Amino acid sequence: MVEYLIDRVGLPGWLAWTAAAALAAVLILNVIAGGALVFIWAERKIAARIQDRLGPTRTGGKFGWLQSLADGIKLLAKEDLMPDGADGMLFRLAPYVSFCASFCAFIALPFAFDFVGLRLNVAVFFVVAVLGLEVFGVILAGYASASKWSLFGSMREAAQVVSYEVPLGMCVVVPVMLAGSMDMVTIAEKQAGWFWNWYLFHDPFTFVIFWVYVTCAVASVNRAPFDLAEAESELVAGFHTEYSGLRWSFFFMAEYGSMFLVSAMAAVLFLGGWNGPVPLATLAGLSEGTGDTAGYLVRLLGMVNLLGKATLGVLVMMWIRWTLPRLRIDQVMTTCLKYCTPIAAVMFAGAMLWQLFLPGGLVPGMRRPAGEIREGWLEGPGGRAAASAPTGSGDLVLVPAAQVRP
Amino acid sequence: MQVTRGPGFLDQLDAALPGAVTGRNLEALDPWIEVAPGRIAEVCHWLKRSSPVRFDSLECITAVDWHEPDPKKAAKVSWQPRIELVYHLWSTPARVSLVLKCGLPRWKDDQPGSLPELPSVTGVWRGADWHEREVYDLSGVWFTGHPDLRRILCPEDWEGHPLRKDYVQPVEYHGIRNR
Amino acid sequence: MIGAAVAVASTSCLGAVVPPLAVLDWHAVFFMLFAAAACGCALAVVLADNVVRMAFYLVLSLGATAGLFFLAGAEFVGAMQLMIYVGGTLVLLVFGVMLTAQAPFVSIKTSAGEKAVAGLLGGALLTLLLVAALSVEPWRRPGSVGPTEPSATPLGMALVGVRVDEPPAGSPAVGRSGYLLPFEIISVHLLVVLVAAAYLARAKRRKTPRPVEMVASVEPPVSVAEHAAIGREAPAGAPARSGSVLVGGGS
Amino acid sequence: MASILDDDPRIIEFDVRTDEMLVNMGPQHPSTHGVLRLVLRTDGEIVSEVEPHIGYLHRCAEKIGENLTARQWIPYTDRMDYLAAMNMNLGWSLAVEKLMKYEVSEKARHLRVLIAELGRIASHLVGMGAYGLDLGTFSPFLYAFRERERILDLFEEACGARLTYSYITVGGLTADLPPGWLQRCEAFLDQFEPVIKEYHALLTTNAIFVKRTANIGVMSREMAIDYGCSGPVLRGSGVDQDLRRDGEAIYTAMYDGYAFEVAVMKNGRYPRDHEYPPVPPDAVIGDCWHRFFVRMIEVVQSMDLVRQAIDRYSACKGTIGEPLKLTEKIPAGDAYLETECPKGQMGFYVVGDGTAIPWRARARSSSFSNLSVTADLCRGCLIADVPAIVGSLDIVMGEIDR
Repeated sequence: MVEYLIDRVGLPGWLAWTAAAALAAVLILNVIAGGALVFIWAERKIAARIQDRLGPTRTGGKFGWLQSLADGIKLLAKEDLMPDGADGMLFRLAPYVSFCASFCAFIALPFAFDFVGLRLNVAVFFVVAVLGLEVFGVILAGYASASKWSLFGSMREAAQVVSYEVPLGMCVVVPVMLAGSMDMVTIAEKQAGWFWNWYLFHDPFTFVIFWVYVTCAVASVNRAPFDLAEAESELVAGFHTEYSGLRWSFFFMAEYGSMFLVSAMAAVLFLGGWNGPVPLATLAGLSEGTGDTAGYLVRLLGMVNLLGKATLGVLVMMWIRWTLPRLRIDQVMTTCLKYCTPIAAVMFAGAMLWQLFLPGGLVPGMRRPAGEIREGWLEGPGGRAAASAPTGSGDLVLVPAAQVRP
Repeated sequence: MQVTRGPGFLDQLDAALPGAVTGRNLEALDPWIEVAPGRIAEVCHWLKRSSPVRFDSLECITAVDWHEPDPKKAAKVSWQPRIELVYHLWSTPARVSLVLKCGLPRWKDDQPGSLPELPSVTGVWRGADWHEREVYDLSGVWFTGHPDLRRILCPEDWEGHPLRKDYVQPVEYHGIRNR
Repeated sequence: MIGAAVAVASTSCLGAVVPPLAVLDWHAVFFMLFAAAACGCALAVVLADNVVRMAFYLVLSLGATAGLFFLAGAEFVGAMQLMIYVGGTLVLLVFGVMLTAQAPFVSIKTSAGEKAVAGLLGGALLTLLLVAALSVEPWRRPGSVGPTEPSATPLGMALVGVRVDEPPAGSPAVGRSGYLLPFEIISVHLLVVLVAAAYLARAKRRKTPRPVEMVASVEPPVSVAEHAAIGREAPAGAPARSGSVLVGGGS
Repeated sequence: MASILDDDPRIIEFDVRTDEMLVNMGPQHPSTHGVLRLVLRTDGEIVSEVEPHIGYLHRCAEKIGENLTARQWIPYTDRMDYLAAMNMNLGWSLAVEKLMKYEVSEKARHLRVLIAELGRIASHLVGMGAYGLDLGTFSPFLYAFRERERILDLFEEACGARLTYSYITVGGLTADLPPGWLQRCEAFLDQFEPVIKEYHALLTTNAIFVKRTANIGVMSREMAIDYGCSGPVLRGSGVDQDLRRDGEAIYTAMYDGYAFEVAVMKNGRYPRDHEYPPVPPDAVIGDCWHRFFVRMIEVVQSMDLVRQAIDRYSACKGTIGEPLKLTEKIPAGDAYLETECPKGQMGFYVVGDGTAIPWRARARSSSFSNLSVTADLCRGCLIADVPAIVGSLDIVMGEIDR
């Protein structure tokens, strides 16, 4: 796009870059923020249906589809309260810390082939790291509110999120290991084709670890049954007890942003990313890699695929929330440290061994050869790493240290 | 079911704690025995631990204020002015109930304002704790030996004991007009 | 902490070469932005009184440093910086502050003498770093560092024993298994540290003392003499109201 | 002597000591069921001491009772346990009737059983739904209210009110049932019966629910009796006592000829337990789970009683009789009567002096006694267990504070 702006429109380089970056930023921000509004509406409707109610029906005509907007206006009009003993600066900043962390992570999230804000070669790691920052806003909020309930909420959040990062990281590493890359675009690309190419169905271990990932993801974004930080029956409202109006809604947006993010992560890491269950485009002879209109259309289809999968994930989280009671804090920690972490570790080892001994899977020919799509930086003929790869085959493979040692 | 074991049971009580039981009415709707105020805790302890029918549960403590504030009417009443404490006991194994009554002077040493005293039965039934606090709060009876006797339903700085017949509602409480 | 902050600030200042505004280079703009944020917040860490605010500024400072890493193409290091320092260390720090929040520790006042010593130390460190940095020949000219390459995969490879640095023939490094040994040593070391920390945190404590429950059926019969005592004094079975039911009581 | 405590699994041995904190749970708190205030002394997440403070809903009901005639006080009993106001009306009416040695007609007796048992279902539905709320699941609450609404509709048809009925009164009931009511009641029961399975799926047998309630807040039978607990709280501890069977003659006579089994675990089994999900292995008698489960069983038991009452009531000819005049004099003397209300044994004590106005009207509230256990039950538990324990006692502040 930058090239297009420079070549066709004739903008100077810096302006072209600025315009392109601004466009991408505006797109991501608005899609996610708009998405959060839609999800809030969806949550209300789904909760209502699960509970045998109707939910919003009036605002905006049918289905109350403007309810979130009306809520937003109401929140804008609300008085912005701050407790007397609160640490003013931190109290005001905390929601934005959470919000920024949650939304920042979308930079590295690919929505389709090449539809990515910034293609990082450590995208998976980046997303997990940035998502971990969200907790900081919550902790600050809890501390700065000068309320004991808030403090409890944020202590729980800190303990919980820091703990759950361990199994979550292990779950995330498995697709990384299978793909041989931390680049989310590459990981998704490697699952192209029919749905059995998805890492979910790669081997029994990945199938199990996907569910561990789901558990940890729900826990790390503080959704029921792990929503201890805001457990309303125990801690009034947890860390956001003292928040009102717009500031409170920023926490809310951050929560929905994170929900969407971990769902999209699940889609990319385990569910084939933007590749549908049936490779329609490939069957029709189209490729997403081309720069022409057809290529764009295929990518657009891929984006719909990914958004659909991510939305499904969010809906499942809502379903869980309105069905299950809440766990207790020690049970949450037990789930993490006694179940999720060991299971993830064993599954990680299992997936590794499977990859070593059965790289083709049980049914030969069903899986595409692993090296077909390599990391982008290896593809170029002049790539330094490619030339220096120890096996000389142009593909980096694991070489046991014993073989290197004379 | 009520205590129907007749005098035998009460004789045992008399024998164990002579002089503690000062009266009885076994023909009333709820048969009751009257206990000397100072010995209520002993009697309760016996009833719970040593009696053939173990009254292991205290259901209720009620204070009835027999007092007529209107002097004209007071001249005509047939009863003695007093505070009557009524203990309703229940025996879970035998499924029978028993009522203890205890007459107390309305004020200790006839000094208005100083509460009449009576031993606490919290050592016998732990459930008595709150019941005694309630009686103290609303009817103004001091239970000696209660671990934490303070108001329970009214605010801690409330004045007077509302269920006394001569209770006068304060005009205002912390700037809030009551009447 | 002050020393660390100054060190962070000085590293961030390193090589902040201001380009002429005519050629607006976004890279440089972001560099300056992040560097200024890192330095400013590092200073704020030094000057703030409140521990949690310090932690917050440190988050910003370290986050900005991570941004610098990203700008330099060291994405892996940047993400590491975010995950370990911002997401891990500082969260634990604030967590610790909240758990043990007591007024004297939340607010830290530095005396003038401490400030002078810290300034001296920090200044010395800064000078040392600046001298060291400026002595590196290629760093003196802007733009002399070549285009960056993705860093994660070679890094990972190196850690599991693959040589990616192509040692020249005849060098003693040929045939050695890269950074595998140091990596393993550090891993085991960290494990030892974790186990030790867990062990140290386990102060031996007895169980919560609880008042004895009064169980009617198993209590021995009480004599008549004891009857008289009941009700006159605090009942033995009832829980004491204050103090004694509190948890703990030292190890 | 303290052997049951030594290996008490609720006592958590913890290592890192944090600052003690005093936290006010309530009187404005989502899970304190109204205006209960609990002062918690916490060490991190562990509650070392709980002190309940009550009285925020005190309305001097007993003092008011000394200034009104016996029937005039009926609306005030409504406002005690406002979730089961019918049962409160019944308790006071029976106590006054006991003092007056009055006996209601046969038809009124069956109608009272019918209404009281419907009231019990309505109350247990709230107790069950709100307990889910205490444990963080919202949906069962609304399911419970959906069913409760239908009971309230029936009550509304019968007496015109949905919350504070004053329907059962001294000397009978204020009105007979409207035509078609029994059919609608049966229709409700038919619709409600299969729904109970859903509650069992969402709560009773739900793994998280069991984890949160089993072996939490264990109350020994001695402790329950010692504190004067009653109702499902007492039966949850394994004490076989239900005043509908064991109470005073005037009350048990009401249930003469009705077949029901007391919902209590005997020899490790609940009555008719093949109809209910099995008791989870973690649950021990006297814990929150059993208290909850007893309520669930009582809902079915009450439905059964309602069906029996419908049969008997429709077989009765004649009228339900005439309630006493508002200014009817009550004899001198005193009478105390406890009835089995949904929350426990509600006792009313009435002292008459020969005038129409009782000399003393006293309400012994079951929740009052049940709540007084909190301090002992919650010692050493986690913060999240406090709502779980208080919720399992199923208290109503209107009844406690009166």
